[in-house]
Amino acid sequence: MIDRDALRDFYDDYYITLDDVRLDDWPAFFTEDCIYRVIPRENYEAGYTLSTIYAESRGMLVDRVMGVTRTQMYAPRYYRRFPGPLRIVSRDGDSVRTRHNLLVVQTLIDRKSEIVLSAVCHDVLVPDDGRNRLRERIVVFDSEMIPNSLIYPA
Amino acid sequence: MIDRDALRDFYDDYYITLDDVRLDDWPAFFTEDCIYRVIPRENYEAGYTLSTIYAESRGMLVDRVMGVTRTQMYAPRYYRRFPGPLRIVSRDGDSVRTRHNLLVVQTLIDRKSEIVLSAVCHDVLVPDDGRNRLRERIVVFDSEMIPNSLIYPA
Amino acid sequence: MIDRDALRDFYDDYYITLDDVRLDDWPAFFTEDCIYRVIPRENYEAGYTLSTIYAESRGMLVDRVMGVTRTQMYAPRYYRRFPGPLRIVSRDGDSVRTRHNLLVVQTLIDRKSEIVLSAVCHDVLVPDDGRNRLRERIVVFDSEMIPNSLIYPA
Amino acid sequence: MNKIDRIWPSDAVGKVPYWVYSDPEVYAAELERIWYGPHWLYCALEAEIPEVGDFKTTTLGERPVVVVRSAPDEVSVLENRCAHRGVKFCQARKGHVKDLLCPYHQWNYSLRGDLQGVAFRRGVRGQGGMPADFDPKTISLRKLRVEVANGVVWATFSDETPPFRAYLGERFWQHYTRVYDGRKLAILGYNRQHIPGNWKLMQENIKDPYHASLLHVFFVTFGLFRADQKSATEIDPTGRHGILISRAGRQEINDVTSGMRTFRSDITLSDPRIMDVVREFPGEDTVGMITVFPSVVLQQNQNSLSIRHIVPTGPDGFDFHWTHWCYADDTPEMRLRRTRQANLFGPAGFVSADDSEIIEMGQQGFAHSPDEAGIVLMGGREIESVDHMVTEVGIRGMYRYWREAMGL
Amino acid sequence: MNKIDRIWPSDAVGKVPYWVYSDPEVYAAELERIWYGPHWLYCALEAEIPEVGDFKTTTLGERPVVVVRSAPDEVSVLENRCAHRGVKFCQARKGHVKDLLCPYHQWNYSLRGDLQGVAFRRGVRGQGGMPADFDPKTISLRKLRVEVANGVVWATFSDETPPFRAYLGERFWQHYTRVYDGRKLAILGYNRQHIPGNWKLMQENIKDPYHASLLHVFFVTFGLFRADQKSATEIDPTGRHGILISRAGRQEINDVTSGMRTFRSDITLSDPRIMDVVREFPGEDTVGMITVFPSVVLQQNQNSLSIRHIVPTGPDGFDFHWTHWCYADDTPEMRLRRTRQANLFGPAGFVSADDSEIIEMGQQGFAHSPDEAGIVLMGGREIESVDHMVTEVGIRGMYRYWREAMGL
Amino acid sequence: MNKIDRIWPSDAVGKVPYWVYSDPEVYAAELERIWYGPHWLYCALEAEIPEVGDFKTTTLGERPVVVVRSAPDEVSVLENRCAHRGVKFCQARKGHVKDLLCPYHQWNYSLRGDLQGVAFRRGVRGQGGMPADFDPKTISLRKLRVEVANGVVWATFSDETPPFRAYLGERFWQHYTRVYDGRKLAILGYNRQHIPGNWKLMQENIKDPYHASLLHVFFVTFGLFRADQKSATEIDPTGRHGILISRAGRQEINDVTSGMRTFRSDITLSDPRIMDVVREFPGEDTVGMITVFPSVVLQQNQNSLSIRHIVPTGPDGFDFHWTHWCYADDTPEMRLRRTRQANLFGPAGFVSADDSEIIEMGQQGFAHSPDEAGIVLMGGREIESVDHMVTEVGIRGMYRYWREAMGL
Ligand code: FES
Ligand code: FES
Ligand code: FES
Ligand SMILES: [Fe+3]
Ligand SMILES: [Fe+3]
Ligand SMILES: [Fe+3]
Repeated sequence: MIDRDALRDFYDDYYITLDDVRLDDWPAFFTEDCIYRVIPRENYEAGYTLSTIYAESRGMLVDRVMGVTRTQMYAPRYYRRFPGPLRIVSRDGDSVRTRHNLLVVQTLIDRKSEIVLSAVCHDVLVPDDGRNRLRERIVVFDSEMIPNSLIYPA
Repeated sequence: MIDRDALRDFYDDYYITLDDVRLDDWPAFFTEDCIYRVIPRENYEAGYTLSTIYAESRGMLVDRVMGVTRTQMYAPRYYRRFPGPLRIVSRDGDSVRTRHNLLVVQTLIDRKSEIVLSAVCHDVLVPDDGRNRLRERIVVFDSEMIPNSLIYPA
Repeated sequence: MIDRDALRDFYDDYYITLDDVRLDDWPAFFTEDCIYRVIPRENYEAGYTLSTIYAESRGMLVDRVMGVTRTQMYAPRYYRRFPGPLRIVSRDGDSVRTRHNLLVVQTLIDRKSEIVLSAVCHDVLVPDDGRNRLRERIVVFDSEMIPNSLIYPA
Repeated sequence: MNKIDRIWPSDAVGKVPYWVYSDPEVYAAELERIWYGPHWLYCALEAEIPEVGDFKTTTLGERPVVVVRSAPDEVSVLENRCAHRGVKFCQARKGHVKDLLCPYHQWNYSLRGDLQGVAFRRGVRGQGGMPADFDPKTISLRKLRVEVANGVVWATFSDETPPFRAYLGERFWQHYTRVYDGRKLAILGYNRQHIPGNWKLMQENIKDPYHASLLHVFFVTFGLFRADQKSATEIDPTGRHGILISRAGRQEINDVTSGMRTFRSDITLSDPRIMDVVREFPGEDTVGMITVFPSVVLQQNQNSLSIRHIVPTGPDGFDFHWTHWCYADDTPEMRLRRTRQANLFGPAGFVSADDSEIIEMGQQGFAHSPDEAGIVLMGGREIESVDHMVTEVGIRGMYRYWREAMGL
Repeated sequence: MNKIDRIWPSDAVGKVPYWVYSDPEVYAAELERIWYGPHWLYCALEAEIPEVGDFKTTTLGERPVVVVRSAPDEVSVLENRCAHRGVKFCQARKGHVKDLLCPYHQWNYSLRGDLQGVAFRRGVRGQGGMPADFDPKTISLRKLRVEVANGVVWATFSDETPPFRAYLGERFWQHYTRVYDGRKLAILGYNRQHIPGNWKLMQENIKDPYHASLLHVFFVTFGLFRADQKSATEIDPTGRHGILISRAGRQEINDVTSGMRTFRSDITLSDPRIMDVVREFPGEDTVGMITVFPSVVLQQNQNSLSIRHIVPTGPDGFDFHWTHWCYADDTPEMRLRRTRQANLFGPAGFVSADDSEIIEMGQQGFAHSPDEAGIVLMGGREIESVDHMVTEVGIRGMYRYWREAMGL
Repeated sequence: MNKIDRIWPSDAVGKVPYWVYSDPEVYAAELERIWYGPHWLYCALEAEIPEVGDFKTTTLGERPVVVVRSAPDEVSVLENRCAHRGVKFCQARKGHVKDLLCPYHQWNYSLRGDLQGVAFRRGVRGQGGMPADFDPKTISLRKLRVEVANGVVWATFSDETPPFRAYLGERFWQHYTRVYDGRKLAILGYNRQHIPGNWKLMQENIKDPYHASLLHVFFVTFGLFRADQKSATEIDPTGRHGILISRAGRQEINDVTSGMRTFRSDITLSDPRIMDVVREFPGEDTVGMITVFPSVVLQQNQNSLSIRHIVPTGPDGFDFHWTHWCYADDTPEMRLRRTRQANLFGPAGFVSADDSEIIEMGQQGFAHSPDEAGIVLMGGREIESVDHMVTEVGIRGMYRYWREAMGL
């Protein structure tokens, strides 16, 4: 069973990896057959499937990283993530469903820091060959009007 | 005695209930004879009693919910709450006095997310027929100029 | 050894002391021979030593407080600090290296609350005659363009 | 100032063009002709500065000022702008000082704003200093004309403004003194909000009893302010000031309420203490909402007393500062009652939040249609006081005066 | 409106001066002459408002409107501005109503925007009310002309606008109906972003196939849209509308790709399902990107279908609303395919994020050099459709039309 | 550009009208006539771009530029605006490149800004391409005139600007070379802050020694910069440049300090290492603060060396970029000393924060009183260098020059 300490350590690793932009290490936080989406609250509540970022496998997360690091063109920026308290929603066998809020603050060159996402994360973690991984992560963001682009994952 | 785990669970429930706008469930987090206020830091530090939201009983919280859901007119919006680390200030018998910071981020249609309240919460919790409840909650907010209206509770 | 509970209590004290502007109590959170810096991420990553605030001893922190309280002239303002989850990075003897994100929100008279710093803190704590203290604290902030002045410490 | 080339609609009384709310030239002219013109502007309550040397900072129009008790029976209102190089030298909201000191070069002013000290005026060790023709006696902070009326401090930038009592007119002086009757006042506290709409929309809102019975479910349902109740809508002879008077009723279904979408017979209060109103003023009236043009709303609603100060920040927004007060000799019960009733007002008020929201929605609606016009025909085209609330006369009156003042 | 004193460069076709993107006077004139002029503006998909009473709010130019199904076969587009005092009465994005009610004074409108109820029109107990000459029948919300074309709702503020099919022109009507072929549509979801650049930069971007082969590594590498592929760049006779047509190729090294900095032969997809494209439209073409001047981009890229709505917010920015849709009778597999391919588009799109970033970088580059000009000579100075993508003809066409429309 | 109808006060030398700080027309004219006119603007330190291909981006006035080492002994300053369609193609603060490439269509420039590659210029497979009359040799990024003076890179938009040494004048060239003496420099790091006040207020602040003895308790108390010390206030013949020179004293009570409100005899440093100053420049002077009009402040204060770069962002604000530096051959102790002393400066500086705050307070004070004027009579009306600091001559000099340059 994934206990609170394991969850704490998992999310510490997860967010530090992203804050430090070690994107190549990011897909390993997910299972091979994971579901990952960053979706506007508007779509989520209406039952629309369209997501701002959508992946059906770890491979697609690898491709997302490839895009950010190899194919996309964008102005340099910093993202910093401020997760809220973690709620354990339920357990099913050895998987655990969690929920927490997430504030993502971005800073562009010569600009003041600003909120890029105000969101809630609905996750499912499972033990997966020797470590804990996300089998599902749905980041539902309130933000109605994204300040131009969303470059890095949440 | 209300231990740390109980406090954690209490606040997780409290904030999830508000973030999910399940307002009808909100008053039950308070005792029948509770004190609830959302007050500008300016008033709080000057010893002025005037509060932006003020309630002397659970009934008044029920009436506040009635106002928000039945009588008030306002533009649709999302609030999301980001509580800081919880400090146990003191214990008195079975009651516990806590303190934590609270950032409330709002999002209106077609607008970027913005800070609506930057505040500190001074709470008193007590066991009250079978569950823990707030006997007192004072939300002291720094925010000097509220972006128009304050609709949902903190 | 400084365990998690001790760390939690330490940072609760630390941030409450600053949020409540009890600046005279602040230097005591550091060892006599501490290193304290608030430094732009740009400098930190380039290996530049220049810091926005720099101190090599508790005495210099005392002098910083003297400056803020006795010599400097500035408009009144509130700072409120929102630390993220605490990561224990490593232990070395009885010292512990930690890391956490920090969002500092400021409010000036008649203005809306705004982000003044979005940062990550790299700290080293040690037991020091009877209590825990910071031997080192490096606050690396993303914020590329500070909204005028940085008055209070982080 | 650039010339304003805007035409008023042909139905001069019945219509208000939307450019009055959004045109930057019009706004610039309003600052000059209205805010800095012959009008009294709200500054403070005396209770905020009881002792000599007590001060408060605030903003009149867009200009920062210091309101300071300069003598036991004297309040001075001074522009918060150093005579040397213009620094807004006083940054605190409130405080107590012996003199007014600018931090930049320590020019020093008396509490009346007279320059009394210029650092290094005579130079240092024979070097530098101010020239011979520099005469401190000719220099001071800009002083505004001030009147204190029953505990309220008013100021004006203009020499032509009539005395405050004449500015209100006899009839409104009576309304004013019904609540501001000379008793000592005390502060209950403040609320501050930025409302993203033109400042006049707030004046209109409180001159418009028509909306109260329709927008405010809370008022209507609990009979605090409703069209079927005895009421009056008065304006002063110029049309710039107004008052809404009303007498509370009950949550009853009658010929009027039965037709109201906003009347909810099924709503009840779980804790009715918020409705625990006591009569404290002469007469039967329970509500008296006065708008003193252009800067303020004087609220007496049941036992809740406040002054709502308008600080324009551009054509499309204003800061709104609420000062809730009580009488110095109020019992603790009465203070609690006023504090409790304040839940109806302010940025989270059961009633006032409707208004701040509707003002934003108004600006959103017409900001991009400046050449269209709103209709203010409720109650006809008359511009005179009436003994009911089914009228927009207060708005018609304000714009008749506004056009005079603006020369438009 | 102030007169615009700007001179177009002598190379009238080959250059576009940067003041078109930053001059506030020019922007104000664009709102009047283009957005509120004789042009059809995108409003909604019928699928968003299937039932009578269903509504959606949106913004045309800078003006808020309500798009409502007013009858089984009728959609009304009404300014979201109450006829009484201008309130943007409808605040929800979507909903269902019986009538349109303004909360301020409860003026009530039919779904067609006709005023059908004025609270207290006859007064209350004989007091107040509207004057005799007040005729509700003469009052309504401002109604826009509406056309529904194969599931898409269009509206215009002008009476001179030709019928929608004529507005597109026959050729573009064919392009339009290739995808909007009359089948029922369904909503997949929305993306919304604010892009800090002039609105025309987005029109240019989608009229500019030249950049696609160079900026978009993803397109180029995986052969979704590349200069060596069969393609066409068409414009309508006026030059205001455009379409980019292309036929997907493969990740192959050839005479063209070998010279492309952006071609990466070493990149592969770990999960290639995003490239699992099925042919669903007549012909070989895999991409058809239509720009309908001025308000919208109609995207058909592989199996990803979206409408990208431009809402200008000033000379230097616009809100960009993406509505991804599918056919109502799509299989679950097809919906999933479209959802998956949407990763290429939107604020986080593998391809579209390049464009939103480049637009911001454009505004940053020329905002402070209004008197300099950009060069649009790729493909020469001709302004006619061509069967390749090595051209800037779409941009030349748009500005030829823009100058006509603006009288500049 | 619109004509500016502003009148200068009759006391032409002794007063500065507040409209110079807030009028948008004046600001627009300043950009043209001052920032883009015959003046040298600070760009970079050579130490930031040591190798050929090293670049740094910055902003001159409001225009983005790239500062790049284009040859071992050559630095090019190029507008960061692609010649094709204006994109700010270089987004990184610093980096190393072989050529300058715009991502939109991959137009490619040499490090000197010459266009050397146009993608698809000859078309693709015989289709498209640039017309015959398109001559890349006539196209380049806009190149600025550049001078490198003892490790500092300067640029100007104008051809009329005299050579840098002449621009400074002989006397100021001596001041300049006292610190920038040809030794190799190295970077200590950066600070960046946005100051919400007009850009000229920063120039004034550093041309105004009068305030230093009064505002800065830290300076005064510890004798770093105080009116009783040997000092000088010099200006160049035009009046646009200035320098404050001073010789540190001690924390002593004397005839002058005894009269200073800001002198605190009771304050001591717990860790005085911040005051561990070593003499490193010829002569006794411990402070030399040079203002090079309009863009920069060159700081030598004790052992702390920095260049403070002003980037105006409108009439009411500017970005302020601090580059702290040291000599390449400094010992580790010296670098530490400079890093330590930097606590006095920057957004959190014991001294500089006073200045950034006072500038904001100035803008707040006079922004809404454009027709009032500040007084600059300290030291009389003379406009010539003096050997003390009890004067505002530097400000008088700057405005005499400013009026010439602005034609006002
Ligand atoms: S600005 Fe006030 S003393 Fe100089
Ligand atoms: S503004 Fe709509 S009913 Fe009055
Ligand atoms: S804009 Fe730079 S290459 Fe086209
Ligand atoms: Fe109201
Ligand atoms: Fe593109
Ligand atoms: Fe200074």
